[in-house]
Amino acid sequence: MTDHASLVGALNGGHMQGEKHLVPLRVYFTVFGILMVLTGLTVSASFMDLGPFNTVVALVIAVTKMLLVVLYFMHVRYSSRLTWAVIGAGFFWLALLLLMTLADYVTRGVGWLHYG
Amino acid sequence: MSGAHASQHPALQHHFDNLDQQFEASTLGMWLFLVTEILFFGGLFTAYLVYRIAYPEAFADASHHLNIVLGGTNTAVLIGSSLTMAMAVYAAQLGRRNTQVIFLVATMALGLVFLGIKAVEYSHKFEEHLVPGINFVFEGRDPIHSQLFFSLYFVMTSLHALHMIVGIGIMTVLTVMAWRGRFTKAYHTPVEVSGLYWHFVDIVWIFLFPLLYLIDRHGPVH
Amino acid sequence: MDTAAAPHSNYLHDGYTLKSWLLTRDHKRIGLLYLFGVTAFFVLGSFFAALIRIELLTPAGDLVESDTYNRLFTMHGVIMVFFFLIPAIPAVLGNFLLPIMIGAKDMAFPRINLLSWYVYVIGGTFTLTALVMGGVDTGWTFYTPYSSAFSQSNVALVVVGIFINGFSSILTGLNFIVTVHKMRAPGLTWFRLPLFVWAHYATALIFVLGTPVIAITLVMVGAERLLHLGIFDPKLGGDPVLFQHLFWFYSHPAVYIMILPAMGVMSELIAAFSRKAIFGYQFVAFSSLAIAAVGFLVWGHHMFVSGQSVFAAMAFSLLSYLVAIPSAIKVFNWTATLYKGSISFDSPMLYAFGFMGLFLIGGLTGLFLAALAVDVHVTDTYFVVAHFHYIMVGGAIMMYLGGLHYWWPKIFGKMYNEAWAKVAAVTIFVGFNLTFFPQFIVGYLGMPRRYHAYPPEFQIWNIMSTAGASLLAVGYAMPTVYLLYSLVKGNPAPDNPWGATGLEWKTSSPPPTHNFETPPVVNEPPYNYAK
Amino acid sequence: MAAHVDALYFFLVALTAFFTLLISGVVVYFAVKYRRKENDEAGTPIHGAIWLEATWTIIPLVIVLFIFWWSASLFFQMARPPAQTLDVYVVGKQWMWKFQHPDGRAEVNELHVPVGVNVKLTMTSQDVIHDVYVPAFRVKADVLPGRYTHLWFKATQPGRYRLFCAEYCGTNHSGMVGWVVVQERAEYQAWLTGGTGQGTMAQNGEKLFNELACITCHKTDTTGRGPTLIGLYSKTVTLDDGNTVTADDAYIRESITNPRAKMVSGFAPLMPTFQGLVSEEGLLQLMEYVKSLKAVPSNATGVAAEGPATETPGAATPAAAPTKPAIPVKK
Repeated sequence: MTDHASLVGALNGGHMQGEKHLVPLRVYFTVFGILMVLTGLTVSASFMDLGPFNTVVALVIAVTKMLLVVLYFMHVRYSSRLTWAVIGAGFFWLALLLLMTLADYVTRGVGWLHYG
Repeated sequence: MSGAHASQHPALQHHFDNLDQQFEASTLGMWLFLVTEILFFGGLFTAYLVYRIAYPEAFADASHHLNIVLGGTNTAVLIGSSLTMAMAVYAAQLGRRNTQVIFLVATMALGLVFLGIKAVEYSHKFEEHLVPGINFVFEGRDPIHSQLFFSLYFVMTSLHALHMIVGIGIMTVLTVMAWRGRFTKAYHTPVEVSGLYWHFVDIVWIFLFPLLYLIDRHGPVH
Repeated sequence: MDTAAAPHSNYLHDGYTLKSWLLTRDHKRIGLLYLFGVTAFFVLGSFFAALIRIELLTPAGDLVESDTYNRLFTMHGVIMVFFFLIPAIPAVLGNFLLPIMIGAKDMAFPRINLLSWYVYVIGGTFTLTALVMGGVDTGWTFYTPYSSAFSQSNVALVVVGIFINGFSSILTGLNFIVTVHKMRAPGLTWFRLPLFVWAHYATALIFVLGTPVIAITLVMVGAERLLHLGIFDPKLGGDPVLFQHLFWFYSHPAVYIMILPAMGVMSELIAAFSRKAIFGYQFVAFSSLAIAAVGFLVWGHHMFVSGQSVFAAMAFSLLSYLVAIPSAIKVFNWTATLYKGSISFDSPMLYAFGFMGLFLIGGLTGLFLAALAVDVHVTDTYFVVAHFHYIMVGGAIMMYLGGLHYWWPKIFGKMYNEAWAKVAAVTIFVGFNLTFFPQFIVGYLGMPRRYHAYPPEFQIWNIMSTAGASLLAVGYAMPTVYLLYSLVKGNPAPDNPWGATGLEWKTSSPPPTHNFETPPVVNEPPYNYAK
Repeated sequence: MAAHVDALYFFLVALTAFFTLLISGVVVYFAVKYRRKENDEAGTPIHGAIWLEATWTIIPLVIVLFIFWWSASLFFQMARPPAQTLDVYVVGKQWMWKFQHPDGRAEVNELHVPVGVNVKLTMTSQDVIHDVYVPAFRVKADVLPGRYTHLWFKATQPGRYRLFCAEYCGTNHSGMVGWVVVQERAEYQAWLTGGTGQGTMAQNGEKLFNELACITCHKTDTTGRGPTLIGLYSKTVTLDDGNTVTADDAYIRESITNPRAKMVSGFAPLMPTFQGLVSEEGLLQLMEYVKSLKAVPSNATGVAAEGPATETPGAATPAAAPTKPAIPVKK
C-alpha cells in the first residue's frame, strides 16, 4: 500500500478513469483473509458465555467486516468526500429509525409513566 | 464550456461533458441507491431489534434451530464472491477482457452456490415445521414469539436472496458485455457500479448471519 | 431523441408520434407525461372527495353504504397522497425545470427518469385495478392488524401498487440529487442556485431516505396478510404499534415532500413578482434542508394516543416544535422580500398570496397537534383533517397551480387568459376556506374522522363544508378550461413574459430539445433584478 | 382537566389568530404600498439582515418552547391516573363497546359513572385497534388488541356525553358509538345495584378459574404444581432466569395466554396456553379474581375504591371546575 499517496492524488485531481483507485491485489487478498478469520471468530465467540457482551462482540465484528468491505472492496477509502457524506447519511438515518423507535419501547414500562 | 468533447468516447452520453462526469454521476447514483437499500433493510432490522429486545429467550430458542454450518459456509461463499467481484473490477480497470469474464463468471457461480445452500436450508425448515403461516410447530419457552423470529428470518433472508438473484442477473448482462469487449481501461463504469451493488448484498448478509444464526449459542437448547 | 434540434425548433416539435412521447428521454417531455398522469389522478381523487362531501350533507349515512364510504375515503387518500401530491410538483415542474434552472441538457439519468414514469404508471395501474375490483377500505394509513388480518378488501393489490410507485419516488429523488451535484453549469455555485432547486434537493433527500422504509413496511404487511407471517398482528405475537412507527417514519416526512417543493415555487414567485432578491436567501435555502432533516425526527406526534410511551411522546412533541422554526423563517423572509419590492398582481402572484394565508393557518394549527394535551382531544377528528388539508391543498396545490401558471408560457409557449386566471385563483382561495375552515370547528367539537354517519349536532358545519367544496370544484375546473384553451388559441409567449431572472427565462419558450442553443455560463448571483 | 385543555387550546387559537392577522396585514400593506407602478420597475435590492433573522428565529423558538412546556406538563397529569380510582374494564370489538364494572354490572355502548369521581378505564380489544374518545372530557386513548391501555377522567356534571370510536376499525366504525352516563352518586349506586345479579367480576372470574381447572395446579397453599396466586397481584415475582417482574395486569394476562414466556422460579413449564380459550372479558374477570386473592383478608371484595363514598380526593382541586360540555347534550 505504499503507492496510496499517488493513487489518492490521482483521484482528487483531474484523472483518467482506469488509472485511479487501482488497489494493489494484495490488499484485496489481505482483506479477504481478515474477513474469513473474523467470520470464524464470530462463530466461536457465540459459543462462549460472555453475558450481554455476546451481542456486542457479534455486532463489533459485523461492523468491522462491513467497514473492510466498504473501505477496500468498494473503494470508499479512495473516494470523494461526497461519497463519504452519502454513506454517512445512510447510516445516520438508519440510526435515527432504530433509536427513535426504540425510544418508545424501552421507556414503555418505566414507573408510573406506564401509560399504555 | 470546458471543451471536453475533444475526446468523444462512444460510451459518452450526449448530456454529459466527459466520461469523468458520467462516471462520477453513475457512482453517486449507485451510492444513493445503496442508501435507499440500507433503509429498506433498515425497516426489517428495526422490527428485529424491537422484538429481540422484547423476547430474548424466544429468539435464542428459535435461533438454535438454524444450521450454523450451512449459514457459516454461506458467509464464506459470499465473502469469496465479493473477492471475485473485486477482482473483476480490478481486471476491468486494467482493461483485461478474459480475466474480467472469468471473475464475473466466478462471482455468479458463488452466488448460485449461496442460493443453493439457502434452498437446502429452506427445505429443512419446511421439514422441521418451522415455517410460520404454513407449517409451524415449535416446542420452546415462548413459541408464539419464536414464530415471530421465523417470520423475520424468512422475510429477511428471502429479500436478501432476491437481491442476490437480481445481482446474478446483472452479472449475466455484464459478462456478455465484457465478452464483447465493451469495457476498456477508459470506460468500465457498469462493472464498477454493479460491483458496489454486489458488495452491498454481501454486507447485508454479514449482519444477517450473526443476528439470525448466532444468538446465545452457548445457552441451553430448549 | 439524440438527433440535433433544428434551429428555432423546440422540444414539442421533436417528433409528433405517440412513440416519440412514450419513449422519450427528454426530461421536459417526461415532465409532461407526469402532468398527464397526476392530472388524471387528481380528477379521480377529487371525484371521491365530492362523493364524500355529498354523503356528509346529512348525518345519517344515506347516500352510500358504510363499506362504500370507507372505500371512498381510502381511495381518496391513497390516490391524492401517493399518486397526486407526492409526484405533483417534483415530478412535473421539478422534472421540467430543474435541469434548465441549472443549465444542464438533461437529468443525469434520462432513461431512469423515463423508467420512473413507467413505474408510476404501473403502480397506478395496480391501484386502479384494485379500485375496479371494489377498492380498499383500510384508510390510506393501512393500520395493522385491520389491514393485515381483518379487512375484506383488496389490500394486497393496493399495497403492491404503492410499493411499486415508491420506486418512482426513489428514482426521481436519486436523479435530482445526482443532477444537482454533477450537472450544474459553469459558474453556477450552490449559492447561486434558485431556491426552487434547493427545495427540490431537500425533497429528493426525503425521497431517497424515507421511501424505502414505507416500501419494506408494506412488504411486511403483505407478508402478514398473504402468507400469515406474523410481524404486526398481536394474535401472531406482533405489535401493531410497530407498524405505526415504521409507517410514519416515511409518511410524516412525506408531508414535507409535498410542502417543500411548494415552498420552492413560492420563493420563485415572490422574487419574480416583487422583482427583488429573496430576503435572507441563505436562510431560506438552509431552512429547506433543516425541514427535510428535522422532519424525520417528529413522526411520533401521529401516535400520541396510540399507546406509545409518555417519554417518547414528549421527545417527539419537542422535536415537532423545532421543525416549526425553519417554516416560520421562510414565511418571515417571504414577507420581508415584499418590502420595497415592485409588486405585480399577475395570477401566479395571487396564488402566492393565497398560499401565504393558507400556509399560515395550516402551519399554526400544527402547533395544536404537536401540543400533547390538545392533540389528545383533536387527533383523529376533523381538526386534523382540516389541518392537513390546509397544508396539502392550501399549501401544496395552491403552489402547484401557481407554478403551473407561472411556467405555463415557458412549458407550452402560449399565454393563457389572465382575467380568468385571476378569477380562478380567487375562487379557489375562497372555496378552499369555506370547505375546510368549518372542519376545524367541528373537529374541536369532537366529530371523529372517517365517520360515515355522525351525530346531528355536527350537521351545520358539514353543510357549510360541502357548500364550500362545490365552489372549490368550480375553482379547480376553471384552469382546466382556460389553460387547455390557451394551447389552441393562446397568444405566443415571449421568452420572458414576467421579466424574471433565472436560466429558464433565458432560453426560448418552449425551450429547445437540449434546453439551450448555447450552453449557459453563470456569472451573477440569483434573483439579480437590480442590474 | 377539560378546562385546562381548553385554556391551552384557546391560547393557541389566539396565537394563531394573532400571527395570521399580523403577517397577512403586513403582506397586504406591502402589496398595496409597493405595487408596481411602472412596467419595467425593479425592487430595491435588499439581501437580508442578520438581526432580523435572529429575531424571527428566537422569538418563535421561545414561544414554541413555552407551548411545549405547558402542553407536556398537562399531558403528564392526563397520563397518570390518580391513586384512588373507580375502575371500569372495557373491551372493544367490531363494532361495539363492552363495559364491565368490577362488581358485576356489564353494559354495552353505555358507560355509567358517578359524578365527581376519578374513573379509570382499563381497555383492550378483541380484534383490531379501536379508540375510546369522549370529547366532552377531552380524553382519548387507543384500545389495542393483546394489550391493556388506560384512560382516566373525572366527570364534573351529570348528563349524557357522547363516546366515539376514534380509530378507524372497519365497516361500522361510525356506528361504534355510545354514551357516557354521568349520574349523581346515589342515582349511580341505585343503578349499580339494580342489575340482574350477574355476580361481581371476581366471582365470575372464580367460576372461570374452576371451570378451566386452573384450581388443580394453582392451589390456595404451596402444594400445587403451579405457584399459588394468593396475594400475587402487584407483588414482585422471581423468574427462572433470575430476573424479576411485577405481577401487574400485563404479566397476568401474558401468564394465561403465553405461560412459558415468563416461568416462575422453581416451577416446571407444564401449563398449556389458554390463548383463544378465554375471551377478553374472561381474561379481565380472571384478573379481577387474582386481584381479589389477598393474603390477609381485607375489607370488602378487594376491589380498590369501589365505594363512591370513599372516593373524594381531589374533588376540590381546580381540575374539578365545572366542564362546559362542548357538545349539546341530548337528554
